[in-house]
Amino acid sequence: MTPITPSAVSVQDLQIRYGNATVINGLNLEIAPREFLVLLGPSGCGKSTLLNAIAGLNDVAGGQIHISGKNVTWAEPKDRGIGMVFQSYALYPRMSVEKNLTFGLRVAGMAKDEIARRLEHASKLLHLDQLLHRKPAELSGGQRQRVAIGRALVREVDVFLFDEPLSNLDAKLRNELRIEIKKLHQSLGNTMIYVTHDQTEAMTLADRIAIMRDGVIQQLATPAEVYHRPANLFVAGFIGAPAMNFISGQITADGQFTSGALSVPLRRSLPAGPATLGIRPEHITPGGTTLSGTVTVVEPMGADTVVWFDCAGQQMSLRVMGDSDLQPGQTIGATFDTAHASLFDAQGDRL
Amino acid sequence: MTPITPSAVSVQDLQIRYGNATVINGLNLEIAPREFLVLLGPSGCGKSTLLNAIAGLNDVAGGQIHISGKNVTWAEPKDRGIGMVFQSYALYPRMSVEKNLTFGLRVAGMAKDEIARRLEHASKLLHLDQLLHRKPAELSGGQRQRVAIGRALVREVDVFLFDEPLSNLDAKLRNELRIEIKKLHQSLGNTMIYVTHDQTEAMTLADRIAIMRDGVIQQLATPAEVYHRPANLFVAGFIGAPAMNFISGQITADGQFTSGALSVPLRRSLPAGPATLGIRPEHITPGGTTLSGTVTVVEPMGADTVVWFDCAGQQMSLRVMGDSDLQPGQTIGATFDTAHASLFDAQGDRL
Amino acid sequence: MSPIQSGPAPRKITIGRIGLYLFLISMVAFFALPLFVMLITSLKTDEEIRLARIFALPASLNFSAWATAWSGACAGTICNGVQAGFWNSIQITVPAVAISVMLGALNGYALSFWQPKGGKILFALLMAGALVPYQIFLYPMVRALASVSLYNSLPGIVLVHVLFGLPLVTLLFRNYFITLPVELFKAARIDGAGFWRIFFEIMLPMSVPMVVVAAMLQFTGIWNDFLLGLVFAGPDNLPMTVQLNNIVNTTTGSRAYNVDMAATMLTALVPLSIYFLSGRWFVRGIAAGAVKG
Amino acid sequence: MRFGKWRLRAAQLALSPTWLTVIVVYLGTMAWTVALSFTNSRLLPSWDWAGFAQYQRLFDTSKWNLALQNLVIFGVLYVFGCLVLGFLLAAALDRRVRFESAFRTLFLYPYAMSFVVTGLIWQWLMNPTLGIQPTFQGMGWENFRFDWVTNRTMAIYAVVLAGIWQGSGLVMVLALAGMRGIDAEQWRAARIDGIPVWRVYLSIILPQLGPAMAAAATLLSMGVIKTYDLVIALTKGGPGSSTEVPAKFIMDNMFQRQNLGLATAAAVVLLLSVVLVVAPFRYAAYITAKRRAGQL
Amino acid sequence: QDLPAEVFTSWTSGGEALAVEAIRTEFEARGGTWETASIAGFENANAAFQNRVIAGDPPTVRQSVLGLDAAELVESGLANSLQSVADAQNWAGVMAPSVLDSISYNGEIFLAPVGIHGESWMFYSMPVFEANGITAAPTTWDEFFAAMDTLQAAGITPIAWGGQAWQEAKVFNMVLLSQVGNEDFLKIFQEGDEAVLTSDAIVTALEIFGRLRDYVDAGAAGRNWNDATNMVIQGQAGVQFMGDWAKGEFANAGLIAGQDYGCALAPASTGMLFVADGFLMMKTGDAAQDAAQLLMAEVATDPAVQVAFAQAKGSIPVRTDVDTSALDVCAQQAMTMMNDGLFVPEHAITVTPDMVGQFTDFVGEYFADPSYDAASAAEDLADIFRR
Ligand SMILES: Nc1ncnc2c1ncn2[C@@H]1O[C@H](COP(=O)(O)OP(=O)(O)OP(=O)(O)O)[C@@H](O)[C@H]1O
Ligand SMILES: Nc1ncnc2c1ncn2[C@@H]1O[C@H](COP(=O)(O)OP(=O)(O)OP(=O)(O)O)[C@@H](O)[C@H]1O
Ligand SMILES: [Mg+2]
Ligand SMILES: [Mg+2]
Repeated sequence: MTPITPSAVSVQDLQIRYGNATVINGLNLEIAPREFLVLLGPSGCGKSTLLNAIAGLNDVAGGQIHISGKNVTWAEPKDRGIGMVFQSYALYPRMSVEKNLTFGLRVAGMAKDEIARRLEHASKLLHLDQLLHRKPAELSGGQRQRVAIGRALVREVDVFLFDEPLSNLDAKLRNELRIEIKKLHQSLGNTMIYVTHDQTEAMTLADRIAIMRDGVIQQLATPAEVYHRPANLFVAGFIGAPAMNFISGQITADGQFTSGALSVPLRRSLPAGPATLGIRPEHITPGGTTLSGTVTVVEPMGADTVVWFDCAGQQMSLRVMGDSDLQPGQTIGATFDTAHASLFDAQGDRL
Repeated sequence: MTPITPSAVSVQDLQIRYGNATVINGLNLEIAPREFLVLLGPSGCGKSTLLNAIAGLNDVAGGQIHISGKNVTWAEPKDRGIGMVFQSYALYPRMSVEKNLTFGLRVAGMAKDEIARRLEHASKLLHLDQLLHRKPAELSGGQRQRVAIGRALVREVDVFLFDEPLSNLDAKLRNELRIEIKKLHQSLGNTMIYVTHDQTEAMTLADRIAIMRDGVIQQLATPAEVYHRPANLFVAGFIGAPAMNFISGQITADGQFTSGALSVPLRRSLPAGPATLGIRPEHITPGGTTLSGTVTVVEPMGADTVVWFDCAGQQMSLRVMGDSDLQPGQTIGATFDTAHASLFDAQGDRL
Repeated sequence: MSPIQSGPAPRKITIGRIGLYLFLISMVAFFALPLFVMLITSLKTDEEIRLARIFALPASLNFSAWATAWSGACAGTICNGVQAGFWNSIQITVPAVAISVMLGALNGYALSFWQPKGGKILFALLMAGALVPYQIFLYPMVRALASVSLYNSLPGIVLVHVLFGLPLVTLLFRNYFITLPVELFKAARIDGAGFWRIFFEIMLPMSVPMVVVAAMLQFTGIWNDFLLGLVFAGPDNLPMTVQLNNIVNTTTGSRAYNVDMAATMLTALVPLSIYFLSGRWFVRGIAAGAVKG
Repeated sequence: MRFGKWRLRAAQLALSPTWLTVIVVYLGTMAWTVALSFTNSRLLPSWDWAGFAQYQRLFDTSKWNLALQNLVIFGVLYVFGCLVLGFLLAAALDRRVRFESAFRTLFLYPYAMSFVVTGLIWQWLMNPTLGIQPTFQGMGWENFRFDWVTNRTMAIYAVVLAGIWQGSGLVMVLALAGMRGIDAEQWRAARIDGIPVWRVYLSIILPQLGPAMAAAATLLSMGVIKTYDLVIALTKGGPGSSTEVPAKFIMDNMFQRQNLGLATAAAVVLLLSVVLVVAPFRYAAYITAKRRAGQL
Repeated sequence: QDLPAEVFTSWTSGGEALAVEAIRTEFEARGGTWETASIAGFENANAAFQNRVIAGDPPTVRQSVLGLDAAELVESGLANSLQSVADAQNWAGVMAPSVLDSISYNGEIFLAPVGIHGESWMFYSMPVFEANGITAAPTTWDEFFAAMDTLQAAGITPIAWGGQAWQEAKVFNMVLLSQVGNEDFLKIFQEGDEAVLTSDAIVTALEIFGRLRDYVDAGAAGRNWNDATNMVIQGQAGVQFMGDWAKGEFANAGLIAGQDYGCALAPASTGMLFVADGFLMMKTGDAAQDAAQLLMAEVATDPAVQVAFAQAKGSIPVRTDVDTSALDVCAQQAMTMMNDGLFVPEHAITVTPDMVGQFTDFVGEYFADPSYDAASAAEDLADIFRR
């Protein structure tokens, strides 16, 4: 089953085992050329495993991997046309930045002037010109990060793989480098597959996000789609900070969602039964009587403020722009916009 | 110079040296009982040094430290009435959770039933009951964190010191535990001094924030005050993500701030001279003609979107609620609210 | 309110600190005493030695025993001291250390990163081999070496040392390499480097600290070896320890303790100076990963 | 099929000398030894089968039983003693003392010395007419006694003492490296908890040095079974047979007493007992490793 | 014709080397080429030598203790016969029968004897004896113990004791010989004669030997023989029982036999115990070396070489027909005894190395353990010979 328009990367029925444990079982994924795909998911869900399989660093127990239309399931990593950036950067500690960047090219026996050209291009682009003779130990975190990207860059390949490249950095640097990577993608136009478990990164960088759990892709869609129309409870809870508020209740035969005193009319008819309503904090506005409770914590974030309140024994959060004069202990009423709410069935799937 | 109402913690003319390098020189700080004070600042500014001095873990070269009215400048750490939570948690790896919590008490020769009482209290409060027999290696990051807090808790002291307790955790857990700590403070009512370089933590947790740079406190005020009325350019740039936008220009004699084509009337008369105007991204709204530029990066965060644009060669950012349909390359105009803008003089101090 | 104190705390000399230094000094005595006795004995004359006062200082500094030990003491009808063995020992030890460290590093690398089939069994057997007394290897090894005409030759004794050094060195390197991030290995694979290239250009340069540790342990072990040198080296390549034995160990002949001590110290000089000169690297190397079991 | 075929072949190729060593040298020799232990070989190997006669004689030989017993006493005390002293030395040097590197070198140098003559020196030092005893007695402590080497019941401890002198420096280096790797924040936490320094070392640091101590114990144990030079130099197995050890027993019977069959039987028994002692440990480690992996 | 010989010995110390030199000079003078391969210490030398045999690369000439030590090599056909040299040189006429016995295997001579060590010596310090009123060396054990008591009372260590099992075994042999006589001594060690082994004389010997413990200082255990000799030289101790090689130590200290120190037979000795070294000629498969071996046997037993060798090593020539005037008084006394047929081979010559080991272990154990009673010890001793 080869795709009709060749994908940059195509993963078919992939199966991966570690010893007896099957970590990925029958995964399919098509990534378009020039796409920025983010693999997002909790720790241990198999993100790195999948990425390593695409890179050719892991044994594949079944299925196929195609890159740029070629079946590379059993090809050597170097022959797959990929570059990879690791969480720990994996810079060669005894080599200078220059040697780190050109090691792969020298191994491949490339001509000297071509190596020099690529080195110059990458080091200009990443502002590494001044650092070429330093050892990795003499670089800051952000600089190491850039060298690691440079090492993928000089390979001039179509597909870049990133495995949590920012997670070792502090918050401020992470924010800065995130934007750098975004710009890099815009200027290079490569296909990028980017693993993270930081959702800000996922939201801001991705063309599409693949949300994984236990080796299975839960949803593969644009960031906005994932955020606003999560495919299931797991995705809904995983994306967004603070997390989406969930209210479990019933769908009644007369087209209402009820939970305790709360009753919300549905905009389309759905089969009756137990269900969960999900509302993001920013879609709840203070005032009104749909929800009511006691404020427990107020978190002023500067640009906005998150207010936590206790609603019929359940912690809920709402977000308002700017500061808020609400105080813990105060009772508040709130209302929400059903247009932005999500409904999930008893299995947790979106209705 | 003893304070009239005894502070929970009072630091007077503190001076700390490492070898020949003076890291802190004449620092003064008064912390009220039950206050939650956050020490915020970039790496290496002396936050940990100050905290360690208060805890008695650093030698003091000059000045005094009083805790609960007693001069403890030369007292042993254990005699200062403090508990401390470390960035790496510093749990004793080969002891069970129970032993970790009670080791200090047992060494002090406390009666068995008193130890048991405190253990029960702390483990209930922190939901550690089920974990008492595990070793730290068998705990998740959040659980370890709670044990580290528990170890401070059982000491039943008035002052808690936290040194970046959340910085080793991933984003999701960090958000959750932040709220836990806030609640803990609300229920215990201890004095807490909390070191971080994460500003979300600082903003949401603090009663007051002390922003440090090179061993000097730049501003000591409530989070709102720090965010909206930063004392100087450093504070303004340090707080807020994305950072405040700065426009350097002139204050003219006729009460205007001008920079290139931009000209903003001032609301009060200020001496003429070079100055910098600061505006937070959320106070810039698209539309209008005060500012104009080309969009470079659009970062949808889910609840809001950050738009970066190039304005007369300077990168500026604005934040809009929800999604935005702006695209990189598009030109936009924007305007801002002078009421929320800050002005700084040539020395960088707030005008 | 307590009296106001300011400025640095008065320096306290605590009981604990005094106890610490007392402990260290008594340990210095314990560790240095044998060396001290060896040194003063080597400087004594025969008459002073006959007085049998081992702690008495020599009446005068008399280095003749050292000269004798180095170049005059007899072993059989040849009176060349330990000097001939010195060169032999160098010729045996240097290649044996170099080869066993290289091979051990290679083993550790192959076992830890490539995890080939049977690797675990190989490692277990190797460790078991390290626990077997040498003596039982002698006859079959002699036979085997004789059959390939390596018996009683320099390459033969070097080979034997390499074979018996492998378990320890492999253990050190395997334990070191498993502490290195696998990403490094993966990155090199993506860069297209193969088995040998990764080893020589990335892993080996990174393991300098461990090379130092392994080389020092091996060097001491091989330099101080007596039995293997005696059996396998052959008359022309006998190491220094065998010559030392010939000087020190006599059944019906008389003994000169001053020469014995001087010869011993001369023999120990090379490993000792290596320890004194590169002790710092040794500690650093061990800290770099030998510790992690 | 994790890696491309020729690459895996490279790994196997790199390991092939070691495979050869293991199969030919270790396994081959062991098989040969086991076979010889069932023969009547005297000076030279002969294939004159004797069944279990050599084993029977071996266990009737009180000297061999004594040697095994001594090996256990020596092994346990030597390894334990080195670990304790090495740990104490490391802890002392960890306390930021002056001249640390001088102390460290001094404590480590015995490891570079061969036993041939250090044994002789220790024999002198512990000799009741030459060494430390008369010196102290001369200084007024008339009742001071330190005559281990000449005392049947104490001689094995004299061997242990000299062994500890040689081996504890290595443990010190390993332990010190381990201590330097421990998070400084644990020290701070302990100070806040008010835990005395010695208690921190005992209850907090020591348990964390497990891997370092295990590495040290492995290195030391490799030496224990081969212990020969030390005993020869120090006591020659005496007084009587009180410091006889298996390696010496094997060596004597092989090269002195023309009793190869008995020597090989002794080697086999020694090997079996080592395996019996080591196997449960390895198995336990294997099981814990599995369990831990399973939990992750 | 080149006659190369690689000579493997464990003679490495000064005096020993000098002795070997005597053979070597003559050997080379007669056209041989000498190559030394010496390893000190019997166990080390054996290890090196046996491994060379295993490898099929034996040295030309191997120093070997006379008697059963070399038996297996001879029986395995690894050695060359010297019968032709012995016949030509008339060894049977010039060597003591006990020596001849111990170089013959199944009636054929395989060893060339090079030197004999008398081992029944009691060396004593003449100044110490004189100072304590002991005028002559004691000749009975009663006299001996009386003399030792005198020394002990004077604060002198009576016996300079080398506390290593091999030394103790030699002392025990001296006591044993004094109790059972030459014939029965040989019966024990050659035949394991049950009657002698169960006789009271054995128990008495063990008792006398055990009594020696009382005259030994605290530092005796593990002591090297030369350190013990040194105690006599220094006047710290009265007597030392040792083989004649101890004379070398006295000589090194500038002491002269019969003037500064005395050499007497151990009390009540009925003969002179001896141990002897010879050259064993290994089969190398090389004709030149075979020829060299014959020359070596000839040279080593040459009368002049014999005297020079004995002089340097402190031993006794293997021939009865040499000029003894150059030898010291002790050696001359021993020669007389040899000519009188009073030489008794020690255990190393008459029993297998395995039994030597067991016997040595036994003596070491017995001496080290004062609670070991003589009767049960006699039983244990007999057991060794019953196996
Ligand atoms: N070499 C291995 N051997 C056995 N199991 C492994 C191995 N590597 C990973 N696993 C298991 O496979 C699963 C997926 O691991 P993977 O590293 O792909 O997770 P991840 O999503 O990258 O997590 P993280 O965010 O923590 O990096 C986990 O359960 C992990 O324990
Ligand atoms: N033990 C020390 N010896 C010498 N200088 C030190 C020591 N500890 C800290 N410093 C220096 O003191 C300054 C303040 O360090 P401190 O650890 O207090 O910073 P910090 O604000 O806690 O930084 P971070 O956010 O990285 O933890 C830094 O410049 C640091 O290099
Ligand atoms: Mg991962
Ligand atoms: Mg800090």
